[in-house]
Amino acid sequence: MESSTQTTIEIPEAMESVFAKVEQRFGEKLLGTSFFRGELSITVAPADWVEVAAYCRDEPSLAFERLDSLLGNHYPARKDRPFEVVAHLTSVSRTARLRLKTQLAEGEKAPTLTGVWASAGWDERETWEMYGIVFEGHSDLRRLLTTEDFEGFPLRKDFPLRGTVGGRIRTDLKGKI
Amino acid sequence: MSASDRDTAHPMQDHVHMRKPKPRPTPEELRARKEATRQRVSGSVETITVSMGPQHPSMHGVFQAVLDLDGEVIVNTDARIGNLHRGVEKLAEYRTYHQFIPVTDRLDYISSFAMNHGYCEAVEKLMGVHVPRRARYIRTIAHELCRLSNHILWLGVHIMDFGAQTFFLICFRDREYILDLFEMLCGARLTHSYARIGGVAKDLPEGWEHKCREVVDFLPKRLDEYQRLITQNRIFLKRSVGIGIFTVEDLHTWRVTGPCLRAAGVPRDLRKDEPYAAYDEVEFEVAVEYNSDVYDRFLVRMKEMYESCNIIRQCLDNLPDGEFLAEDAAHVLPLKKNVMRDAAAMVQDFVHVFRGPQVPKGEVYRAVEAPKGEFGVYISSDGGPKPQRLHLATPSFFHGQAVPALFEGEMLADSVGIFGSADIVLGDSDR
Amino acid sequence: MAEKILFIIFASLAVLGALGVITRTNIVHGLLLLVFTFVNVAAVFLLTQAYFLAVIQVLVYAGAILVLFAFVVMFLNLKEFHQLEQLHGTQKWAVLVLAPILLAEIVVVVAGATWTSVGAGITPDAIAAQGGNVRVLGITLFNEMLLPFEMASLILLVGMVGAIVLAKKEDGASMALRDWTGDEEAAQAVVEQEV
Amino acid sequence: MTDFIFLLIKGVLWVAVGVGMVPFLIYFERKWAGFFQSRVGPTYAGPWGSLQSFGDMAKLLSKEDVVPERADKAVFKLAPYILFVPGFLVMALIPFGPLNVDIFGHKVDLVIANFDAGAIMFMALGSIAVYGIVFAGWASNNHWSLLGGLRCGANMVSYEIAMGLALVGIFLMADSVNFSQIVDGQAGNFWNWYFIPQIVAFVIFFISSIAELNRDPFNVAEAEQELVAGHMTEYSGMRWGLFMFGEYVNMVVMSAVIATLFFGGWRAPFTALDFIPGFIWLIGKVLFFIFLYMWIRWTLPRYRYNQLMDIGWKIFLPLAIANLAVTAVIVSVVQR
Repeated sequence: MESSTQTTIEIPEAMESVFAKVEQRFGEKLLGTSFFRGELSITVAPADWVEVAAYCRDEPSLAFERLDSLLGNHYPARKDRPFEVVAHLTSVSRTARLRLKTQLAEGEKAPTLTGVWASAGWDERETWEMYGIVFEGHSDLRRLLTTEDFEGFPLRKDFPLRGTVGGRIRTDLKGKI
Repeated sequence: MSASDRDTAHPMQDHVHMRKPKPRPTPEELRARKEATRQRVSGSVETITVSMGPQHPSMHGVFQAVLDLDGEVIVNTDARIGNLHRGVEKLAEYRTYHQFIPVTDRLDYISSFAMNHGYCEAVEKLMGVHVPRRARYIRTIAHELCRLSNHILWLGVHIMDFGAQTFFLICFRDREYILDLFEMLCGARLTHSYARIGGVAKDLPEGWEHKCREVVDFLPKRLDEYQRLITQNRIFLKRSVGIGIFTVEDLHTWRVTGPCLRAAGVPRDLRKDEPYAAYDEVEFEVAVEYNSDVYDRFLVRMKEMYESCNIIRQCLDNLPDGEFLAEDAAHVLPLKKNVMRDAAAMVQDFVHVFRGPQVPKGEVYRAVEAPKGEFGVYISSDGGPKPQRLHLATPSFFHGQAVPALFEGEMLADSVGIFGSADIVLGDSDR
Repeated sequence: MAEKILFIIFASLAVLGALGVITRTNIVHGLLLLVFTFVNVAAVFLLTQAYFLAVIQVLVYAGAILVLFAFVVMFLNLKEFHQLEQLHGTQKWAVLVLAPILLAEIVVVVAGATWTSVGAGITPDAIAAQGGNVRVLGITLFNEMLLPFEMASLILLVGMVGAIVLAKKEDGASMALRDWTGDEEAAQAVVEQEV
Repeated sequence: MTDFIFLLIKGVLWVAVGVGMVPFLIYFERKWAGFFQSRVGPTYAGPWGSLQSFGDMAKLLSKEDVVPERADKAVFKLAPYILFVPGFLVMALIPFGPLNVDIFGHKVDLVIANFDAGAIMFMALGSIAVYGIVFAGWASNNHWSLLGGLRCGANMVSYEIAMGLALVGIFLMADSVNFSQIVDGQAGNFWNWYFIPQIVAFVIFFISSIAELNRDPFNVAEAEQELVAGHMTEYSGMRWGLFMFGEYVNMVVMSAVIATLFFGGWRAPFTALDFIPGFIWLIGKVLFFIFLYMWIRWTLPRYRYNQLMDIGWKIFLPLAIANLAVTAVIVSVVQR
């Protein structure tokens, strides 16, 4: 799970060129790299988030035209930076995939990817409503899946499965309505 | 299979190239035209706002599109989903990997097996389970049947979006054959839960292969019948050619996948590009069209149906013997019939039910070519029996996001057809 | 006798409807009453044996022109309409002068008219003898009244061209949004197929 | 006095037949729809489900009549009647037999109103019926309904012109605008009927009549895929039923008009078959056209609104004018 702690990684040949390219461009800015089941993950700082993504899209030899999915994650055990935003890039022309990650502290804002891929719009809205991660520069950060008056961030680990507000069976009102 | 290998040319050939539709505007022209409309109406015209959905006869499920209309032309759209949200991703974090399979049925309930399959592929990738060859073939057959049933249903509903009501019921009639096959296969018609981690739930029942072969031999004839009704229908051509054009760049940036992407001339098909199940062992052609309008999306899906029949036929021909479930005690649920007899199987069952499978730490992302588009599953595991985080990148979610962008500058009557051509199911979209 | 009673009924209904048109504040009600008025006027035409004219009255005025009125009215924002009413308040005083003059004109014209068509020898039998209502009207219109008729149509044409020119002023933006090449051809082909 | 009694009998008879047909037309429409869609249609009420429409009627009558809070109530309630009253009036103009028939020693015209300008009257009443839909759409205070009403209004105005011009060819050939005389002009065997020389006019008229009736593939006003139910969205119970009723009454009337104008009205296809009463021939022809309407409805997808207008203005109108010009030349050469 904690990708940056892995010190030695083996990168297969197919991914090597991608990794080399990104490393050559950003070098120190890559906070961590991991490789698991043929998938390459690169962790970057929130400040470099948009720059790296835009580079991956625009560099012809990388050509990650598409953002396959963008999601949030919550690691309550990690006190300093409990939140994570994960983006999966896909290159249709080269049939390759890449995972970009960034880690955020509580209340820290992430820059939006909507300027790079339009499809990040709903994904970021969902991530915001589920984790409370605010995406700076997102033009339309409304609730997407939950009701407009919903309170809380349901996908955080401290949010109970049964919910906190609406949707529960109100046993306390039994016989009154 | 190359064209020469076949007895006849592609069954679509005669129909499609008989009368090629008139030249249509290029996407650039179209975009310029849309921009002109937008500038014309911006500010100067009083618009009326209508709410298309969530209770609207042509909105698929409870999708809501709030449209601003200038006369009959849509100038602004706000898409709203979430009326069917069930918190599937939260549920996943409280269920073992096995227990989550039935929940995936409820994502895209039109093609449940594709959802089961995509999830199981992701979990198998995470666990490193090797799926037996027979199971992979069975999965391929079921997946293609699923694609057939999805496309046939889509076809009926889509043509009904243009006002032809009879076609809807004709399609439902033929979908029954496939649902019957699924009922024989796993006892359920809609929510199959047929895939298992490491294989499938049951072996093919007695006589199923024969029945399946009958259906896939018979369906192309029905598809020909559809073609005679629809493909050259003047009204359908007028309603669909040149409508809802999306450029390849737009499709990528909105993450539109599946038939909609292939209709724009991108031969992207995960069955070819990242083969799973037995797709690398069968030969088929990726259906591609080039104009990226409503009509071409229809053509792509029609071609795909012929190809699906073709794939199923090949799989039935080459169906290998052997196990239909991997023998992998750490990750795979044992067969129920063994649990009562075999001590090892009983222990295995006990462990899996009460604790869950053994999973390595790590994260995987696996996508399969579901009938509606690419269905991606992201699993992050902390080594426990339940996922630490499971994310579903479902095609309808992104299509629902992208399609309102297509609406702008189109006419109200066309919006229905464009929306239908994206093939959206709200269970898939809201999760 | 029966004819006179019917005339009084229809004429008074038409007048009442016309009064309703100008007194209703709801413009759609006014429109409906205008249709009602036109239908009653058509009925009065019927009583004078002018069947064709009656039908045309309904077809053209009540059927075609007022539907266009209905279009405009439905798109009209009634709030703005009230504001316009305030704006044009000064016209009230012009009405005080113009209305009596108009009334006087009508009285003069009406005083000179023959009141009953039957009295002038125009009976159903007489019309039938000349080949029916349509023929009589056609002969009158296209023989005796040809010049005024053509003049009227010319004036209408000028009005139409003027309206188009005025509407076209807003540069080329009023072009149809969807003008696919070959659209007409395809539609033509439909007709050819049908024929 | 006897004239009046006969008028009453004719009126009651014709209206009873016309209206009495409607429940069965709805039943047949559903049966046909079932046939086209590989299913059986209604089966439970009565023998073969034939009483289904009466069951529906009972249901509609017992339903709550909802008038939207912010609707224009007077217009909202009036609108359904505006739609279907003109339909009834047109029925009075359709001849169902020859004039001056001897019945029990009385000379009787087998038409309720032998109106001089009957065919034009039909057009005029058709244009009045539009108000039913337009005002229903407006009064509902619902954007979908408003759009439906507007579409319907524009549609009717454009197709009435093509329809009217298509009719003029018939008028020239019959040298009359009277329905009875038009039927007389088609005396003889079926090759004397006007649909052969006026085939262009017939096609224009028939297709326009589908638009006029608001049926698929031209039902852009109702268009349930786009506009929910167009002008009928806010209507419920029997008021909604009146709209449906009006639609079918208008369908009967329109079929009767087509039969009268192009297919010899009450005349038999062969003079040898004249012993069968004209009334039966007329009903048979009406049923045939109603079947055509149903067939088309359950087969074709729907045109888009502006394509519909395109066809009306750009194809049918020039075609109708050309047909009129050609007919005028031929008629003047042949007859004089």
